[in-house]
Amino acid sequence: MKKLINSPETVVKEALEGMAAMHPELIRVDLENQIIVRADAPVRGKVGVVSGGGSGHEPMHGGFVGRGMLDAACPGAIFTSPVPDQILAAMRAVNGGAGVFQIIKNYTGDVLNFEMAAELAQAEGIEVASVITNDDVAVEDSLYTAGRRGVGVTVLLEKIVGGLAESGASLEQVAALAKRVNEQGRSMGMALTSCTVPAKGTPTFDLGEDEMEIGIGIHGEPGRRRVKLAPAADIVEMLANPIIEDLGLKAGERVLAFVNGMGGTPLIELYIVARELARILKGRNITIARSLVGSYITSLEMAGCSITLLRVDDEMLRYWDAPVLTPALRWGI
Amino acid sequence: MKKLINSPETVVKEALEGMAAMHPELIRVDLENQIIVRADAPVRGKVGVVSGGGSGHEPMHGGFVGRGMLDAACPGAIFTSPVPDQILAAMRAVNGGAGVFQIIKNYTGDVLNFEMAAELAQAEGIEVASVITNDDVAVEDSLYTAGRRGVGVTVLLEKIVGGLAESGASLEQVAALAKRVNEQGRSMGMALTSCTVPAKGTPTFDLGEDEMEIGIGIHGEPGRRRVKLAPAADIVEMLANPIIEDLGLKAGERVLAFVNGMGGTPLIELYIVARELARILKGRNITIARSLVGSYITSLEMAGCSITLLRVDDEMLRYWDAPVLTPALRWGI
Amino acid sequence: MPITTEDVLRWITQAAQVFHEQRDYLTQLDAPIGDADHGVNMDRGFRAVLDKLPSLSGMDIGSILKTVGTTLVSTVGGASGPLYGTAFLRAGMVTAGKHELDEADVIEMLQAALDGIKARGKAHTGEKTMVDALEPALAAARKAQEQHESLAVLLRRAAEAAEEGMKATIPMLATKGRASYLGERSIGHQDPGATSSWLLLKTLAEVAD
Amino acid sequence: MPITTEDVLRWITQAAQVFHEQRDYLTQLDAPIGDADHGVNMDRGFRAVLDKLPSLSGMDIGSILKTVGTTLVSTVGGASGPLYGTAFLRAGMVTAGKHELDEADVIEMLQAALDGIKARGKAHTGEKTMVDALEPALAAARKAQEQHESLAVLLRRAAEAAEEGMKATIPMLATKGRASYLGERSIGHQDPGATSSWLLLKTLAEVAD
Ligand SMILES: Nc1ncnc2c1ncn2[C@@H]1O[C@H](COP(=O)(O)OP(=O)(O)O)[C@@H](O)[C@H]1O
Ligand SMILES: Nc1ncnc2c1ncn2[C@@H]1O[C@H](COP(=O)(O)OP(=O)(O)O)[C@@H](O)[C@H]1O
Ligand SMILES: [Mg+2]
Ligand SMILES: [Mg+2]
Ligand SMILES: [Mg+2]
Ligand SMILES: [Mg+2]
Repeated sequence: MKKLINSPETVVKEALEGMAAMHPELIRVDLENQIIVRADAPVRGKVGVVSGGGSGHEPMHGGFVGRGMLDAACPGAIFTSPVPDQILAAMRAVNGGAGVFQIIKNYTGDVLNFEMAAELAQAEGIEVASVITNDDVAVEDSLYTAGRRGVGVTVLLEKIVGGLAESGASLEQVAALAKRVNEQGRSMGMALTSCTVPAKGTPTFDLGEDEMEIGIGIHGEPGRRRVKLAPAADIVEMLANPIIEDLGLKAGERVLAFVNGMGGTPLIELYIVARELARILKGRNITIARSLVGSYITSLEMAGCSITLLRVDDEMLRYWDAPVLTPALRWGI
Repeated sequence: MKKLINSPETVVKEALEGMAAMHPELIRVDLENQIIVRADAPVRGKVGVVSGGGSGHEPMHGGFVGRGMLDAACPGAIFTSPVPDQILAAMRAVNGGAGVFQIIKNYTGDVLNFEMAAELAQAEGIEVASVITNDDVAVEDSLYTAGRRGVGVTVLLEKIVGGLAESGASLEQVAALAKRVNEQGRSMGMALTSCTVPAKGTPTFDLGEDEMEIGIGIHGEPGRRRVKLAPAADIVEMLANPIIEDLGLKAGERVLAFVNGMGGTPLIELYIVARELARILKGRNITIARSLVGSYITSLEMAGCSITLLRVDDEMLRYWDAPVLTPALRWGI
Repeated sequence: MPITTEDVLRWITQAAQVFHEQRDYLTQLDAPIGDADHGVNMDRGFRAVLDKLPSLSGMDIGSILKTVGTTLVSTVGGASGPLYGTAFLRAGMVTAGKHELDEADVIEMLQAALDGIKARGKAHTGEKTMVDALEPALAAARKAQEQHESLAVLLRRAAEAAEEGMKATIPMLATKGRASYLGERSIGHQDPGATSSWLLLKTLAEVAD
Repeated sequence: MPITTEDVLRWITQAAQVFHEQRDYLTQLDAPIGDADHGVNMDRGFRAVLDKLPSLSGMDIGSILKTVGTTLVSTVGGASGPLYGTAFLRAGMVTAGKHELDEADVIEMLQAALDGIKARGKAHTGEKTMVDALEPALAAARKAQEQHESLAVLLRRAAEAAEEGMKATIPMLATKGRASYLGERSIGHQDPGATSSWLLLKTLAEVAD
C-alpha cells in the first residue's frame, strides 16, 4: 500500500487537522466530535444543512462546508458511516433555530445512523427533515436490493440546497427542493483500478491489466459486471445511456453535466470523458446548461470516473449559480 | 496502460474538445492551432498573459485561462513543449495592444520554443516580456545543470500576475511582479508511483512496493534519489526543509502554502501532507497567510505530491485574492 | 448453571479478543461483497467496549448489555453499528436488574436482540445478513430448552446453528445491505455480518461451558 | 559522386522510416534520464516532413533542408524541435541554390548544422547531448577530406564517429537538458539526442553509399 499517510489509524483525524490548518477562515474542525462546521455556525434563523458519511470520498463532504453549501459535515471512518453521536453533535452545532436538514446517501449504514441521530435531535426539540439520495442507476431500484445508492447527485444537491438554505428558505422549502433534485438526477460509475482501504492494506478487488468494472460504488464495492477495457467513447456510452434512459431525458431538455473522477484519475482523462458525454448529449439534442468536471466524490485512490446528469429547472440553476465559499467549491464570493 | 482515453494519439486534442464543450462561457479552444484562449480575448489595452508547456499537467495551464489569470495557454503534446507556431498564434490572439507576457517554465524545450515564438512576435511588432520560473529546489541551480526546473510556483505566479494584468498594469509592471514572485517561491516534489506516457504505454520508471522517489520533476523524470517509503511526516520534512532553507524563511514571515497532488493522489492524503506542513511551519513560527490544496500541476496519473512555499508581500496577496474565473480556479466572480 | 454477571463480562472481554484476532478475516469477507471494513468496524467497537469494562463492575447484566449497546452505536458506525447496538440495547432492556440468567432469560435475551436487528434493519431470513445466523440460533436454543438441555448445551446448539446459518448465506442472493448492489455477483460469498454473529454466539457458548 | 537533390530526398524519406522504426527505442532511452518522448517527438516531426515531400520535388537542396527545418520547428516541440529545426535551417542556408553537394559542401553543411545547435542550445562537447555525436562526426569528416577520401567514405567515417560519440555519452554526467536534473544518476545511460543524431548521419551515409 503506497499512500501519503502516517498510519492507517490516524488518516481521518490527521486529514481533518490538515483541513483546519489550511482553511481557518472557512471552517472549524471539532476533533473531539470529528465534525467540520462552517466558521460562523450556527447562523441564526437559517436552516442548518448537515451531511456526512464514510471518509475516503474527499472533498465530499467536508470540502463542501462553508457559506452557501453545508453548515456541517460528519466524516466517519474510511468508508464507514459516522455514528449518531457525531451527527447529533453536528446538528446541535448548526441549529440556528430554523431546523436542521440532513442530506443522507442511501446506504444502510448511513440511513440507520442518521435516523438514530434524528431521533435524538428531535427529542431535544430540534426540528429535522432529510433527503436520502439514491441516484445510482447501476443498482436496480427494486424490492430485492437496499435501493439505489446515493452518489454524484449528492454533490450537486448539497450545492443547490445549500444555496437555497443560505437565502433564508424554510426547512419545508429546503426539503422540497432537495426531493426534486434527487428525483431529477442519476449517476453511474466505473473503475479502472481498485482502491485500497488503509486499515486493510491491500486492494479491495483485483482487476486484470485489460479489465474494468462497470457500475462500481464509491466504497470500492465491485460493480455489476467486469468487462474488457474499452475506449473512452464506449465507456461513456455504457455510463451515459442508462442514465439518460432512466431519467427519460428528451430532446430539448437541459441538464447539469457532472464528470467526476474517482480519485486516481487525472483531469486530462476526465475532459476526454467530458468530450464523449458532450457528443452523446448533442446527438440527442440535450443541452448542457451547466457543468462540473473534477474529482469531487471519490473512492480513495481508485482510478475511474462517474457521470451524473441532473435535469435542471430555473430554481435549481439559480441556486447552483449562487455564491459559494467552501474549501472545494468556490465562486461568486 | 489503463486510462480513460480513446487512443494515445488523440489525448490532447480530445481533452481540449472536452474543455471547449464544458466551459464555453469561459474559454475558446482553437483546435487548429491547439490553443486555449479566454472567451473575450483580446482585451483591449490589457497585457495579454500567455503560458504553456507540455500537456499532462492539467489543470495547468489550460484550466487557468479566463478572467483574472491567463489570456491563453498553448498545450504541447504530452510532456513536450509547444511549438513556436502555437505560441505565436496564442500571442496574436491575446494581443490587446499593451504587449504580451510569456510565463515559461525552465525546461530547455519550453525556453527554446517560447524564445523562437517571441522572436517571431516581436518581428510582427508585438511587445514581449517574459519570466522563466525556476523554483524546484530538487535541482541544483549551478553551471552544471540546465538550472532549476519551473514547477509549483508557476501556478501561483499565473494567478498573481494574471490578477495584476487584469487590473490594467503595464507590461513592465507585470514583468516586475512576475520576477519577484518567482524569486520568492520554491518547490519540491516526490512520487509514490511513476506515470505512464500514453504514447509509450508503460511506466517511465519502476518503483518497488516500498520505495519512493524524492525530488521528481513533473514529466515523470525520476528524482534525485530513491528511498524507502516513509510516513507522511518524514516525507514532508524531506520536501519542506530544503524549501525553507533555500528561501531563507525566518520566524515571523508569511507564506502562501501550496500542497499539490501529482494526479493520482487523492485529496485526503494531500490534507495529511498539509497537516505536516502546517506543523513544520508552526514550529518555525512561519505564518500561513493563504493556502492552496489540490492537484493543480500534475504529472498524468502519478501518485505523489509537491510542496510550494511563496514568501508573500501585500501586493502578492492583493492579486492572489483578486477575482478569478477559470475552469480550475474560481473565486470572487 | 446460570450465566452470571462475571460470565457476561468474560463474554464481552473474549468477544473483543476474538474480533481483534478475526479483524482481517471479517474484513476480507467484506471485500468481495461489501466495502472491506466489517472486521475493522467490529474491532473498533469492541475495543471501545473494553475501555468501558472498569466502569461496568458491580452493574447488573441489563446495565452491562445496555452500555455495550450504546458503546457500539457510538463507535462502530456503518450498518453493523446501529444493528448490533440496537441488539445489545434491547438485550439489556429484557435483562434489566438481573445478575443471573437462566435458560428462559437467555432465550428472551436472544429474541429481543434479534427483534431489534430485524426492526432496525427491516430484514428477514434469507436476505444474506446477520439475521441468517441469529434466527436459526434462536430456533435451536428454543428446541434445546424444550428438550430440557442445560444452558451450556443450549448455547452450544445455538452457536452450531449460527455457524450453519452463516454457511448457508454463501449460496444466497443478497437483498439487504451493501451486498445487494451486486445482484447475482453476491452469490458464492459468506456474509460478514452473519460471521460476526456466529463469533459472538460461539464466544458466549464457550464462556458458559 | 556528389550528393544530389534526389539523394537528399531519399535521405529524408529513409530517416523518417528509421525514426518510425526506432521510435520506441529512442523513447526508452529517454525514460531513465528524460521524459520518455524523444522517439515520439522525432517520429512526429519526420512524419510531418514526409507529408511535405510532394511539395519538395523540383526544389534545390537548400530549400529542401530549410523546409525540413521549419517543419521540425513547427511539429516536434521539446528541446529537440528547435535544435534539429535550427540545424536543418542553417544547413539549408549554406546549401541555398545547390542541386549537388561535394565533400566541401557536405562539411560546410555539417558545420552549419552543428553551429546552429550549439548556438540555440548553448551546448558544448561533453555535456551529454546530441553535440557529442555531431562534433566528432564533423571532425572525422574533415579528417577524411584531408585524406582525400570519397564522399561515401567521408560520410561513413562521420557516421562511425557519431556512433562512438553516442556511446561515449554513456559514462558522461549530463550538464545540459533534462538529464542534468538527475546529477550523478544521469551517468550510465546513453543520450537519446546523440542517438538520433547518429541515426541521421548513418542514414545519410547509407544513401551516399
Ligand atoms: N438491513 C440489514 N439488516 C440486517 N443486517 C444487515 C442489514 N444491512 C447490512 N447488514 C449486515 O451488516 C453487515 C455489514 O456490516 P459492516 O460492513 O460493518 O457495515 P457496512 O455495510 O456499512 O460497511 C452485512 O454483512 C450484513 O450482515
Ligand atoms: N541545451 C541543449 N543543447 C543540445 N542538445 C540538447 C540540449 N538540451 C537537450 N538536448 C538534447 O535533446 C535531447 C532530448 O530531446 P527530447 O526528448 O526530444 O526533448 P525534451 O528533453 O524536451 O523532452 C537530449 O537527449 C539531448 O541530446
Ligand atoms: Mg462500511
Ligand atoms: Mg519532452
Ligand atoms: Mg462493510
Ligand atoms: Mg524528452
